[in-house]
Amino acid sequence: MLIEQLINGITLGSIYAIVALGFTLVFGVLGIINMAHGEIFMFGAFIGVMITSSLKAPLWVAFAGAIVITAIMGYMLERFALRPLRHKQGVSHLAPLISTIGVSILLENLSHHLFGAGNHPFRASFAEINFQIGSITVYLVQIVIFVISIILMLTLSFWLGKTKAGKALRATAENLETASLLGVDTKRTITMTVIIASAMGGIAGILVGMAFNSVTPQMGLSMGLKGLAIIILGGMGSVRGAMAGGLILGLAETFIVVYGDSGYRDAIAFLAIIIILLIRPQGLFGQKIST
Amino acid sequence: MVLEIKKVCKNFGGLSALTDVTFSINQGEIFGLIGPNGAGKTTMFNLITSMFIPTSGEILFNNENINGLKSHVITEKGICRTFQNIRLFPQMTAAENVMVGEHCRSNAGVLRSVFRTKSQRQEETKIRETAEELLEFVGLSDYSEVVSENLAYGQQRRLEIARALASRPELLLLDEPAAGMNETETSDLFDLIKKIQSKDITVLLIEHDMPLVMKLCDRIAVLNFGKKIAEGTPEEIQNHPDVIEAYLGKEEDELYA
Amino acid sequence: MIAELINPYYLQVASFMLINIILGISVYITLSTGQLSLANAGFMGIGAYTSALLTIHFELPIVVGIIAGALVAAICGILIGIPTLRLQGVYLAIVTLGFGEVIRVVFVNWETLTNGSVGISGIPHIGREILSTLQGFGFNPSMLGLQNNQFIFLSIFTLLLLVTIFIIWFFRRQHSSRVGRAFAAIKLDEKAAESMGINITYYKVLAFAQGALVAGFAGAMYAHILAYISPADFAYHRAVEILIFVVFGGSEVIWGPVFGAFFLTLMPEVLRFISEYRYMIYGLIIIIMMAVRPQGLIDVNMLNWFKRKRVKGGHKHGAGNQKGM
Amino acid sequence: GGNSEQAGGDSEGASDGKVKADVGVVSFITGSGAAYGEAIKGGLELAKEEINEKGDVELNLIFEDSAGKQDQALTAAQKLINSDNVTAIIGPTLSTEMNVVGPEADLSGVPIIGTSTTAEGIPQIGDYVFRNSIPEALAIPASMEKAIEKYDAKKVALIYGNDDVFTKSGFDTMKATAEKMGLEILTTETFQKGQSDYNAQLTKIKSYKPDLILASALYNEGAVIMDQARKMGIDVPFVGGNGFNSPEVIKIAGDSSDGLIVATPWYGEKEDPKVQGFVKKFKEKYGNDPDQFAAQAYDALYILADAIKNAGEADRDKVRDALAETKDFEGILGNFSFDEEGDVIMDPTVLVIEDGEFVVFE
Amino acid sequence: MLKVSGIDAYYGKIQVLKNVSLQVEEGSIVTILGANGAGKTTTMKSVSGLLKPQKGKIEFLGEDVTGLRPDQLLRKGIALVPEGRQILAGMTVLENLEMGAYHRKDNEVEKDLNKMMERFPILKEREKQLGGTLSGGQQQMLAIARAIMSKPKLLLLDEPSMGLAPLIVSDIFKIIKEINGSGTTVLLVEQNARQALRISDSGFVLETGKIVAEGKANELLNDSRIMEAYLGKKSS
Ligand SMILES: Nc1ncnc2c1ncn2[C@@H]1O[C@H](COP(=O)(O)OP(=O)(O)OP(=O)(O)O)[C@@H](O)[C@H]1O
Ligand SMILES: Nc1ncnc2c1ncn2[C@@H]1O[C@H](COP(=O)(O)OP(=O)(O)OP(=O)(O)O)[C@@H](O)[C@H]1O
Ligand SMILES: [Mg+2]
Ligand SMILES: [Mg+2]
Repeated sequence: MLIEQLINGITLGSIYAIVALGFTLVFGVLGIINMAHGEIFMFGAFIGVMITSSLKAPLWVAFAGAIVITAIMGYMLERFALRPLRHKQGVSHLAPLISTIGVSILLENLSHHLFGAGNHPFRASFAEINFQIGSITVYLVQIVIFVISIILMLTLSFWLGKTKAGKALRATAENLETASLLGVDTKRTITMTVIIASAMGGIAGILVGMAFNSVTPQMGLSMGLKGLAIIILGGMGSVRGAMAGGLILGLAETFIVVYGDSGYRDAIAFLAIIIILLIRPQGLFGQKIST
Repeated sequence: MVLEIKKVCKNFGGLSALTDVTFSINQGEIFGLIGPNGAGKTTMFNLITSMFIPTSGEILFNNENINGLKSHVITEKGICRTFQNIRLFPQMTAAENVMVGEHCRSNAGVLRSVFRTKSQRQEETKIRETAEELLEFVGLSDYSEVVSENLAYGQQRRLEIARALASRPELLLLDEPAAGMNETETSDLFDLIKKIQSKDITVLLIEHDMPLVMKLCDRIAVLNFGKKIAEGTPEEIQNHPDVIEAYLGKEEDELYA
Repeated sequence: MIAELINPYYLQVASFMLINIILGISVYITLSTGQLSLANAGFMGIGAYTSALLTIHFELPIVVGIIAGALVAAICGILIGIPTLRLQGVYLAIVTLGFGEVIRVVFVNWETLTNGSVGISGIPHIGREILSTLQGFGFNPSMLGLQNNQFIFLSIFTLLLLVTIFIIWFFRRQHSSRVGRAFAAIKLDEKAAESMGINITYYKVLAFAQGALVAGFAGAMYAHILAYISPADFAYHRAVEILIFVVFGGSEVIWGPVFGAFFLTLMPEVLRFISEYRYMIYGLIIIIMMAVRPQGLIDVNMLNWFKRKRVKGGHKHGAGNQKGM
Repeated sequence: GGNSEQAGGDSEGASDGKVKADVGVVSFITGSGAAYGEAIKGGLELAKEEINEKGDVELNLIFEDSAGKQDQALTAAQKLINSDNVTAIIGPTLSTEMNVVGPEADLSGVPIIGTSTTAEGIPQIGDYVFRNSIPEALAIPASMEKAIEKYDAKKVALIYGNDDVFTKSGFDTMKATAEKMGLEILTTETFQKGQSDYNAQLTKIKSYKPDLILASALYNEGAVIMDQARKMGIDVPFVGGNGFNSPEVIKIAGDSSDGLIVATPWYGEKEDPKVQGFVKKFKEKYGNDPDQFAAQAYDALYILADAIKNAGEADRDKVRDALAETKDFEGILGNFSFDEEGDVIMDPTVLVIEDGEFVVFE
Repeated sequence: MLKVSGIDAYYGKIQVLKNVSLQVEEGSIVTILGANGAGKTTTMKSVSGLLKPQKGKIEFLGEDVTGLRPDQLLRKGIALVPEGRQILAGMTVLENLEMGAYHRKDNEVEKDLNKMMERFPILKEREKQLGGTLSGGQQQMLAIARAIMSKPKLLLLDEPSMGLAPLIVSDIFKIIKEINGSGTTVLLVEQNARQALRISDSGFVLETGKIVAEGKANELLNDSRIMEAYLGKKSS
C-alpha cells in the first residue's frame, strides 16, 4: 500500500506543482497573486471535456483547444483586469489581487452557465491505459503528469535563470520603469507571461480531468488555494520552490490520510505554510531582499 | 562623551563592511564621518540605530551599552537619524511627518486618544505647535500642509531633519544631507546644521561634499574598506596622505577653487 | 402607518448590512497599519462559536457571550499577530487566509465541541431574547402598534446601528490621534517609523488585535441573529467578501468599508430579479471598479472635496488632523 | 410557535372558483450546489404548469436564490414572507438553510415545505415546517439492511464528506446503523468539498479489504469516488445516502457505477403512468432525466396545491392545517402522508445500479 | 541630433514643464542646470520616454520620436541613467550589467563587459553580490556602467555624481569625457555645475519648468549673473 500511496502523493503533488508554476510565473513577473488562475485551470479542464466528449475529437485536439482558449483568457485577464491598474497613480498594491478575485468570481459563475453545475466525466481512452505491477495499478496519465511537471519546471527554471528573455522577465518583475529603460518591451513581456501561465493552467486542467475523471466548476477554487499555499511554501517566484512545494504538499496530504485523520487534509497546506514562514519568512527557496 | 564606538565589526556573509572601528564623539560637537563609496559609513549609522546588530564590538551612548536594543528604544534614548535615500512618509503632509517624529516624546494611548481627555488635548496642541516651530526652524513653514512627496528634493531633505529633531535627540545622525543640493542650498544647509549645534545637539555627519564637511566639522574620522584610516581636525584630515590617496584625490586646487 | 413600513425583510437586510459594515471596518483597522489580514472570517467564526457555546452550554446572558466572543477573538488575534509580524504584503495576506482555513477545518473536525459541519442550532436569538425580557416587564410590542416579529427585527437593527455608530466614532477618533499617526507611519514606511521611535511591534499587534476584536464581535452578533452557525459561514468566501467591501469602498478612510459593505450588501438584494446572474455582475463590478478607481470609491480627496463644499469659506481648525479620518 | 398575525397574501379565491396563491421558492440557484437548485426548479415549474392547467388552483411561483448560504436564505425568505406575502414557501435546498429559515417561517406563520432537506430534526422545528423528502433515518437503514443481507457483509469501510451537513448527517446515520447491526467498521475516511482526488483514501480502504463500502457523498463526488475505486480494483458494492441517488451517477461514472445501492423515494423506471408521464415531460422540457430532487419538488407542489384547494383560500393558517391533514396522497413518489410532526410517512424503494441502469434491488 | 521643441509635461494636473525647447548636437556634451524642482529630471524623463509630453515634439536623428516607449527609444540609441539609480535590487551586479546589453545583438557584449569591469574595479569584485546590497555610491557606478553597456548614441545622465566620493566624482567626469570622445553624445543634469560645464560644450538653464538661459558652456561659466542666480553665491 505504501508504494501505491507514494504514487498517489507524487501524482497529486505534480499536479499541484504545475498549478503552482502558473502562479509563480505571474507573481515572478508582476508581483501579483493571480486569484483567477484556479478558474482558468478549471476552464482548461472543461474545454478538454467538451472537445473530447461533445465533439468526439482526439486528445491532442483537446490539448490544443484548451491551450488556445486559456491563452486567450490569459490575454483578456491581462488586458482588462491588470493592465488598467498598472500605470495608475495611488493604486493600492492590493488592487490587482482584488481585480483577479473579481475575475475568478466572474469565471466561476460563468462556468455554471456554460457547463452546468454538475460533474463532467472526462472520457479519454488514453486515461484508461494502465500497467499492472504486482498488485499495483499505475496509470499512464500519472506518469505523464509527473513527467510534464518536471519538464515544465526545468524549462521554466532554465528560461528564467539562463536566457535573456528570462532575465528581462525578472527585471520587469523588479521594476517596470527600469526594465523599460533597459530596452525591455514590458507590455509584451507581461502579456506573454500571463498568457503562458494561463496556458499552463489549461494543460494542468486537462491532466487533472483525465487523472481523476472529474471536472466541476468548483475545482478551480480548491486547486487555486492549494497552489497559493505552495508558492508561499516554496518561495514566491521560485520555480524550484513551486515544484518542491507541490510535491511536499501532495505527499503530505496523502500521508495524513494514511497515518492520520483525513479530515485535516485541507488544513495541511496552510499549517505547513504557517510553520515554514515562521521559520523562513521567504519560503523554502525564496531569496531575501532587504530594502 | 556622548557616543563611543569600540572595536565595532560588521560582516555581511563573507564581506566585512566594518572592521574594528573605534571613535568617540564629544558633547556638542559636529563630527564628520567620511570615506569612499562602500567604506561602511551608512552601515555604521545602521549599527548605531540598531537597524543591524554589530558582529562584534560595543556602542556606548552616554556610557550605556546600546547594542541590541530595539531601534525605537534608541530613538527614545536620544539618537535620531536621517536617511541617505530619503524616507519620509510620502502621503503625509510636512506637518504630519514632523508630528510623527514627536511620537516618542508623547504618550497618549488608545483610550485617552479616543475619549479626548484633557491631558490628551493639551498634548495634541503641543505636538502641533512644536511641529510648526520645527518647520519654521528648517525654513518650511510655508509648506506645512503640503503632502511631502510633492516637495522638491532639497525641501524633503530639510523636512527629514525637522522630523528627526522632533524626537528631541541628543545626537543627530545625518546621512549625506547635501546630496543633490546646489551650492546655494548647501550653504543654507550649513547654516541649519550650525543652528542645530547651537541648540546643544551633537551631530554626526556623513557627507561627500568636502567644502561643507571641512567648514562644518570639529573633528572627522575617515573610513576606508571598513577600517578607520584617520581621525582628527579638518586640517589634519586634509593633509593626511592616506586620506588624500584613498578619498580626496590630489586635485585640491580644483576642489577648493 | 409606521408599523406597515417596518418590514422585517428590509430590517433583516439592513441588519446584515450593519454586520458587514462592522466586518469591513475590522479589515480596515488592520490595514491601516499596512497589514492585510484575511483571517477576519476566522476571527468572526471564533467570536460566533465562543458566544454560541457559552450561551448554550453555560446559559450565560447573550451580552456576556458576545463580549467573551470578541475577547477570545482578540486574544487569537494577538496570538497570530505576534508570529506573523515578520511577514509582509501578500505573504501576510496568504498566511492569514491560511489561518482562516485552519480555523474552519478545526470547526469541522472538532465535533465534540462544534458539532462539526452540522453546525450549532438553537442559539439564543438576540431579538427574541430582548422581546421576552421586555415582556417580562409587562411590555408588549402591540403597545407600539407593532407585531412581534417586527419588533424583534427592529430591536436587532437598532442595537446594531448603535454599536456600529460607536465603532465608527471610536476608530475615527483613534485615527486622528497619536495612535492613528503611528498606524499611518507604519503603513507608509515601517523602517522609518521605527527609526522615529515608534514601537512597531506594539502597534502592529494592537491593530491586529483590534481588527480581530471587532470581527469577533461581528461574528458573535451574527450567531445570535441567525440562531444557527456552521463552519461554512466562516470560510474563504466570507474572507474574500469582507476584503472586497474594503477595497471596493476604499481602504484609506473608514467611510470606505462602510460604504462598500452598504453598497455590496444592498446590490445582490436589488439584483435579486436577475439572481442567476448576480454573482457574475458582482465579479464584473469588481473588475471595473479596480480599473476605474483602484483606490476604492471613497478616498481622502473625495472627503476633502465634500468638506470644502460644506465649510466653503468657513474656518478650518486642526487641519492636519483632518486629512483622512 | 406560530403567531399568525399576517393573513394570507394578496391572492384570494377568484370568482371562477379558482384559488389563486403565490408560492415562494428559496433555492440554491447560483454557486456550487446550483445543480440541485436547477433540478428543483425544473420539477416545480413542470408541476406548476400542470396544476394551473387543471384549473382548481392557480399558483404563481416566486423564485429566490440563496446561493446555499444561510444568511441569504434567510433574507430571501424574509422577502417572500414580508414583501411578497406568499402563502407558503417551498425550500430551501439545504438542511443548514432550513435550520435558519424554518424557525423564522414558523414564527411568521408561513407553511414551509422542504423538498430536499433530509437532516434530522427539520419538521420538529415547528408546526409550520414540513418536508416531503425522506429523512436519512428512514432511507439509509433500509438500503443498508438489504445490502448487508444479500452480500452477507460483516466488515465495512466508511467514506464521507465531512464539511457538508448533508453528507455528514448521512454519515452519522450510517455509522449508527452499522453499529446497531454489529458490523465491523474497518476505517472511516473523509473528503472535502471540491476535492477531485480520492485515491489516497481509497487506497487505504482497499488495503482493509472491506465487504462493503458505505459512502455518504453527494452524487457529484460520489460518482467520482466510485470511478476511482473501480479503477484501482475495488469491486465491492457501495451503499450510498440520499445525495448519492441520481441518474447523473451513471452518466459520470459509467460502468464504474455498477454496484451502487441506494434507497430512494423516487424510481423513474416504475411502471406507473404518472411516473412515466412525468419522466417523459421532464425530458422533453429540460433534455435530461429527472432525479429525486426534481421529483420531490414536483410532488411537493402537488401536495401544496392539494392543501390550498382543500383550504379553499390562500390563507396561511388554513393552508397549514390542510397540509397537516395530507393523507395517502398518490404522487410520483408513491403513497405519501405527513405524520403529526410534518415528517414523511412512506416506504422507500431500494435500487441498485446494474449494467448502467437503476433496477430494484432484491 | 536631439531636438526638443516646445514640450509641456504634467504630473497629473500639475504642469512641470512649460514650452521647453533644447537641442543637442551630435558628438557634444550638453548640460542642463537648475535649482531643485526646476524640472530637470522631468525633462530627462520626457526625452527618454518615461513621461509622455502633452504638447510639443521630440526629434532624434531627424526622426519624430515623440510618445515612443523607453524600450523603443533605447533601440534607437537613447539610454538614461535615472535619478535615484534604479538598480535591479534582486539581480546580481553582473546580471544588472547584462541587462544593460539586453537589446544588443552584436557579439561584443562580453568584451564590453570586461571593459566595464576594468573601468569600475569594484563592480568586478562584487560581480555576484545583489544590486540592492551595494552602497549608495556603488549603485551609482553600476547604474552608469549599465547604461554604457547599451552602447547608446545619446546618453542621458541625471545627476551622475550624486552621492559619490570626491575622487570618484572627478573619475566620473573623466569617464563622461571619455565616452563622449568615443563618439557618444551626452546630455547631462548636474548640481555640480562648475565641473559639469567645464567638460560641456553648451548648457541650458531651467527655472520652474522654463528655459531661462542657454549658451556655450564657457559663456555660461563666465556669466556671473547666471552663476549667482541659479548655481550658488560663490563665484570663482
Ligand atoms: N545588506 C547588505 N548585504 C551585503 N552587503 C552589504 C549590505 N549593506 C551594505 N553592504 C556592503 O557593505 C559595504 C558598506 O556599505 P555602506 O552602505 O555602509 O557604504 P557607505 O560608506 O555608506 O558608502 P556610500 O558613500 O556609497 O553610501 C558596501 O560594500 C556594501 O556593498
Ligand atoms: N511624480 C510626481 N508627482 C507630482 N509632482 C512631481 C512628481 N515628480 C516631480 N514632481 C514635481 O515636479 C517639479 C519638477 O521636478 P523634477 O524632479 O523634474 O525637478 P529637478 O529639477 O530634477 O529637481 P532635483 O534637482 O531636486 O532633482 C517639482 O516641483 C516636483 O515637486
Ligand atoms: Mg552610504
Ligand atoms: Mg532631479
